[in-house]
Amino acid sequence: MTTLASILLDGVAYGMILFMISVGLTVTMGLMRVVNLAHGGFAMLGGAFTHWAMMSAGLPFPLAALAALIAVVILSVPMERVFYRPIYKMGELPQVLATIGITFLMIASVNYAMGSSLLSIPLPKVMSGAVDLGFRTLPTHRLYVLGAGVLVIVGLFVLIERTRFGIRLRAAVDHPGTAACLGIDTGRIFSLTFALGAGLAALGGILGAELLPIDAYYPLRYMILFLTVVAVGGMGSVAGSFVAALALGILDTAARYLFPEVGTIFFYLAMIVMLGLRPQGLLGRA
Amino acid sequence: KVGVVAPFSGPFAMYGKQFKDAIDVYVAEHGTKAGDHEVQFIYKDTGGPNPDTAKSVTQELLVKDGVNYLAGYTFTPNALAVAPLVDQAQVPTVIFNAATSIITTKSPYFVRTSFTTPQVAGPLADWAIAQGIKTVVTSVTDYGPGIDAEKGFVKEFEAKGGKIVDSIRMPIATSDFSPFMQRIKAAAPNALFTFIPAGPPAFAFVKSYSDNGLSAAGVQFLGTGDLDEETTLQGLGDAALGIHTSFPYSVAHESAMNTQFKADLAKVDPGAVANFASVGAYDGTEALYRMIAAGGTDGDAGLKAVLGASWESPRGPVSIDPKTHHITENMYIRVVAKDDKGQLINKEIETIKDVPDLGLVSK
Amino acid sequence: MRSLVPFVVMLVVAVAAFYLFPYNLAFLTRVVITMILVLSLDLILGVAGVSTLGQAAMYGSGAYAAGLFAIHVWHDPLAGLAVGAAAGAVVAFVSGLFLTRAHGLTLLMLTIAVTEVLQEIANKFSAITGGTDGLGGIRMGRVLGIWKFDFVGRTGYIYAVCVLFVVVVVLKIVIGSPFGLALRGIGDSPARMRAIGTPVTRRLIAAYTLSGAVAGLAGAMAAQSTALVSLGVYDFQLSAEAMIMLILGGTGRLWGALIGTAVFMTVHQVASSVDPFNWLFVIGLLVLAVVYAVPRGLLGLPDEVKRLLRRLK
Amino acid sequence: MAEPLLSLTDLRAGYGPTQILQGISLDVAQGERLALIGRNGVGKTTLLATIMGLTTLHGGALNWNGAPIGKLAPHRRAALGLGLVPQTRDIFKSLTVEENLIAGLRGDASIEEAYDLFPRLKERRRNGGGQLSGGEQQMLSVARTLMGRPKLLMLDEPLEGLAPVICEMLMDVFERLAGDGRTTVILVEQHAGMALGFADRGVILEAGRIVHTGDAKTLRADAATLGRYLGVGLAD
Amino acid sequence: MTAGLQVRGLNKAFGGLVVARDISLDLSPGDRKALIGPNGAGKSTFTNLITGILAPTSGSIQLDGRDIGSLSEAQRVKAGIAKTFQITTLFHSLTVRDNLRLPLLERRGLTARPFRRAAGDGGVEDEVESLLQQFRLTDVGDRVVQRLAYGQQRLVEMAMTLALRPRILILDEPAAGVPSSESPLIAEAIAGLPQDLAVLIIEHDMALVFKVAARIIVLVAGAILTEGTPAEIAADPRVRDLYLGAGHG
Ligand SMILES: Nc1ncnc2c1ncn2[C@@H]1O[C@H](COP(=O)(O)OP(=O)(O)OP(=O)(O)O)[C@@H](O)[C@H]1O
Ligand SMILES: Nc1ncnc2c1ncn2[C@@H]1O[C@H](COP(=O)(O)OP(=O)(O)OP(=O)(O)O)[C@@H](O)[C@H]1O
Ligand SMILES: [Mg+2]
Ligand SMILES: [Mg+2]
Repeated sequence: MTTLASILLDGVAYGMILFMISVGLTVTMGLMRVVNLAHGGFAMLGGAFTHWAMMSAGLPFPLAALAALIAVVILSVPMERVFYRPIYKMGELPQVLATIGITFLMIASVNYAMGSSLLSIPLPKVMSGAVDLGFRTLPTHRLYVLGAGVLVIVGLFVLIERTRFGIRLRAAVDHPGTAACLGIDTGRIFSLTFALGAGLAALGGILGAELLPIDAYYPLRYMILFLTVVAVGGMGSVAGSFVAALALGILDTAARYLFPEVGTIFFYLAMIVMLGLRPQGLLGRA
Repeated sequence: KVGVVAPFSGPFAMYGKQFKDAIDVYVAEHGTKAGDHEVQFIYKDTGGPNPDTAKSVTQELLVKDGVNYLAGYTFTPNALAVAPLVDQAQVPTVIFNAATSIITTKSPYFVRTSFTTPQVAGPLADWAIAQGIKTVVTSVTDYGPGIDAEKGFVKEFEAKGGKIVDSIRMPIATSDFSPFMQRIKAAAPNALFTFIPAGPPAFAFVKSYSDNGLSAAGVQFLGTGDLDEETTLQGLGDAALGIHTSFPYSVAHESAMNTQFKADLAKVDPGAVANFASVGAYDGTEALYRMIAAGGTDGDAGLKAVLGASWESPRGPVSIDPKTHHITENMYIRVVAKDDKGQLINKEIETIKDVPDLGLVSK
Repeated sequence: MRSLVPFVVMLVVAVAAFYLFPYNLAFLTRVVITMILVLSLDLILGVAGVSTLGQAAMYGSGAYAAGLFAIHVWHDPLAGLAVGAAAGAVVAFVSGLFLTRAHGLTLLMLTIAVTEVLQEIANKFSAITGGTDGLGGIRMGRVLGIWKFDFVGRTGYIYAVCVLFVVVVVLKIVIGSPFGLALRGIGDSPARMRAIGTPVTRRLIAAYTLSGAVAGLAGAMAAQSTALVSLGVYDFQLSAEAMIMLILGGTGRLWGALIGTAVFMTVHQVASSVDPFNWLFVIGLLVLAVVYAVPRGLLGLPDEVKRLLRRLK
Repeated sequence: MAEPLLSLTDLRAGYGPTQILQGISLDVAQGERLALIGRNGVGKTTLLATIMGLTTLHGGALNWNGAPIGKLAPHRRAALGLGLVPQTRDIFKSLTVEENLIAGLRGDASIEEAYDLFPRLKERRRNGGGQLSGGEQQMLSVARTLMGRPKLLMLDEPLEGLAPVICEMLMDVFERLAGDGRTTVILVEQHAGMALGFADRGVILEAGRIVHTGDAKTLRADAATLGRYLGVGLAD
Repeated sequence: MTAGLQVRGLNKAFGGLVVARDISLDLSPGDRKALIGPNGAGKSTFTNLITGILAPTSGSIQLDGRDIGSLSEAQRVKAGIAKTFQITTLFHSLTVRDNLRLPLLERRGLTARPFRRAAGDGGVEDEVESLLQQFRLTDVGDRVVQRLAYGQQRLVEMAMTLALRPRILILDEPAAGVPSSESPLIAEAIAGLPQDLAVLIIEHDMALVFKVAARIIVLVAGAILTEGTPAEIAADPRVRDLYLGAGHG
């Protein structure tokens, strides 16, 4: 019984972290439909900037994180202009190639500036340690992530499904030319959305650093993980990513509690089964 | 001529850099001449655990550059892949790092100056028994080195009357260790023993240990020094305070030789941090110099000169076991503490002298 | 007869490389082996339009099969190749049964997952595969019982080039066949293919199996030339780089696979020896340059230049 | 004479480096109904797309109420009052019918107006745009553009593939829109007869050039000209 | 045994929307029937049910007395049912000739053959050329399809389907997008079809429908409203109300 509760608790906590680090990808890859393998790059930049702001500039965590977030968002705008705009219209293969190229450049830059070792982000007192839940403890950090995750999902849902901006965004993705004919400034919409995706990536990178620590090779190391969440959730479905992240988190956690020997095989088999049953993803449109 | 094969690019580029720095330090201290022979180093990149690349660059070193000695090799498969080449070319090869016991049995031309995993894990078990630790849960990463470490520890620990309550093998790609910590907590042992490679997983593991309140529950943390080696130690943060590890080298090792080594390293590369890889390479270079001084381009003569040799290293006294071609060295039990500048250090609290490669000796 | 020109060029290049870089034969052999892998990807991705990031699954299985075969059964190289190809084909066939029904991101992820599962299995059964230490102790016999694998790697190189030739010729024939045309059709419009009565899934499974056999063959060659198989043969990175090389060269026409591989690996080799710490910059820039300047790959370069010249006029 | 609403001078444009329009000069007056006809592939769609700003401009001038708009992005032209109903309809598949309309909404228009014109759309308002039949899509496409209250409405073969009753209904709608003189209409149609019946003026395009301009009623009766440029049997 | 296609009591719904309501229809060799109806009536859906792209909710489909409801799309083509797509669906990066070769090779059961030349077979090549000629596409035979004008693409669409030599041919708006100048060509092509072929044509171009169809079926909201000769249909006030409008009479 306690095991079951523990599995759920740890699973949800882990799943929420998975959600936070992949939700940015749901935005750029799912909504904007560009195969964005550089997602992890933005997450890493967020973490790297935070690390730098705390270690070298001596800022406290919240300020450092905020500054890093802003820095990534600002950086993402020219990057979208220069690198992404030309590839929207290309097929998925050139997109794979281009974004891998961008990822390489990001890795090389961080490697050059900060080396290839771990870039730690020490958490402030209020976020570290553990809270006692009676039958067991839970790292405090997870509660923050849980809160952030809920805020993000609600915010995104409202933004995408309930606002004019969301409608215009989806319209612009479907037929950019026609959307422009209707007076929609597609360039601006794409810029904003991409910045949103990059910002979320950075936020995920910073908040997830407890489990997926930041270093120069972060984008490649966890690329499959991000992609899995988006694929299982269904392209373009924020709610799908949410459900998928929780499902994967719980499954993976359960496997670790109950039969760790099976290892990662279980995770991938689960993914194969889920995608086999629902190729469009859990909540993807058929 | 010495060919050095190591990863200089990719996620493991750190190793190549450590090797090169250590060699530079050695050369700065001892000059470019070993005996009457001028020594020249040629570096080749493998990019990581890539036996294909390791083999082809080694072949190139042998054929094109005509090297007389080889050195480096961070990963076991890379070292194993070149064994036939080394045999065929009869070129003595000093392994700076790769830590699986069997490597040195694959070619008589291999000499190793690092350590093996069982060599590290065994003494830790002895020490644990001496501390009155009776029950242990082992949790190791589920791959070759992890399993070696588990076996090395368990064998020694049980032989001395300790009890293994549970053995967990954790998937390589684990990022959330909470489930394992909960399981360990439930088993309530005196201590946990772990092997986990340095880098992101080690960080998450240590974090998880402290976040899940294991130290509060009185479960001691025992591990091999891989997980808190010095280049990543600061990154672990305060969560690592109080964990015990065993390893052949600590930057905090107090000896004139080590102080000198650190000072020279700072001259060669101001930002560098010494660690096991750099001492491995430093002592490897010592071995190379001894071989070259004695044999020049004659590899067989050189090899003979180093087998059985002993010298003082920054990590303490070491010698090369003529039977196993592996280094015999002291193991240190260390505890993570803060120095007066607030930096984390591996403080040595106990020395276990002259440990051979337990992995081979036991076979 | 014009269609023979590329073959002649290929032969000339292969021979020239042999004499120009006599000390880099080990590297050249790796290039040739990678070419075979990328060719296998071109068949399924370039021609049939199936985006996969899982070629390593077949490559790795071919490598382990060939390695184990050489250790336990027979050390004949050609027999080893056949075993590797068969292993690749079997893996491809079995996984193809469900892979070929998916597409897009789902397919990419499924192919990755298959590879990861295989890698984990190889890790688990370390008693057979050697686990992280790698499967060592592979000793190869003489090619056709005549040529011994020599230290410098001459035999290895010539052997690899010959196999590459055979693979290219066979794949050329396949692509020009009704089957090949059907694959192109599927790449363009599976809906239409179904509407003309083609059992699309079956054709795709056949293509995937063939592609798997070629990838397995490449893996077997790698096992033979390195004489060691490590878990790295199942690395995601391998599949990803194969895809980069293919797109770099240009898809669907086989020659692109060869050119892309040669260029990518050479740049990689040169960049990483000139500046090991920052070569990733060079690779990243190369990749971006291709996407933005020659989106159809290096194979499309002449057309692109012609277009540019026409515009200048 | 009053400034024309839209004025094209020696317009040359195409897709990337390929030039399709070979120099088009044309004035469209406020409130005019223009029929643009010609065989397949002569550049009718390209001309409308160029006016909207979707193609590559190679040369010539494009003026709106006397001001040059050749360099403006499409969405700015839409803001000025240009509206295009694309030949391919381009329904936003990830949006519901209602959201499709909202996407086109500008100013004080309301989607109820669209539902009044096309009650069928109201029935299917919650459906995904991709699930509509061809005719429904065409209605939606027209209605969506009307949501922007365009001063110039460009219709690219709006009747293609539609049931005759729907065609009649749509033509009625166009009549009503054009009838008050506030909306200027350019209609591209294969059915020259129907198009010319609706329009004041007919323009025939061939190979990217205007080869005939004239009063629609006269042209409709001019079987020789129609036959020459459009082939037999085009006059419905 | 009855030759041809028998559809009995076919039903299909997308969620709450019923798009096929108890449709029964026969197509015998030599039939020339047209299916008309308002947009969204369910005509394309009906063809998709027959060809196996969609599965019906209930009802039976028989070909020559044999139930084909469980056959896959490809198997139904082999059995002799072929259709053109309302929205052109071609092999865009292949040449016109290759587009025609594919169905011809498939019909001969050759597309599984990896070791012969695709473009070599004499029989296939002759047929390709004659199809090109029939649809006046010879000049553009070596052009990549996506560079073709839309009207010509429609012709390729028709030609490809005919290349399958079906016994039941379903044409979903073959004239949509084809210039009126070339629509006689389509009528001509239909007229020139083998006499024993059963044809069902879906079209909004009434001129064409009246020219080629012997009988017309009117579908409204997923159900058959009525069936009759062109004259009967043209005179039917309900049809005029719901579909033809005042313009026809
Ligand atoms: N995206 C494109 N890229 C290149 N060429 C194009 C493109 N779209 C159309 N064309 C070419 O431009 C020419 C004019 O096409 P356009 O669509 O303007 O003709 P149209 O008069 O509208 O014909 P239709 O009656 O078939 O709609 C044609 O030759 C066509 O092949
Ligand atoms: N996949 C689907 N899901 C939900 N509804 C659908 C789907 N496909 C079609 N429909 C709906 O079914 C109805 C019938 O569509 P269908 O395409 O068969 O019409 P049609 O008679 O061919 O019309 P048109 O003459 O305009 O082509 C339409 O209202 C359409 O919106
Ligand atoms: Mg047009
Ligand atoms: Mg239809």
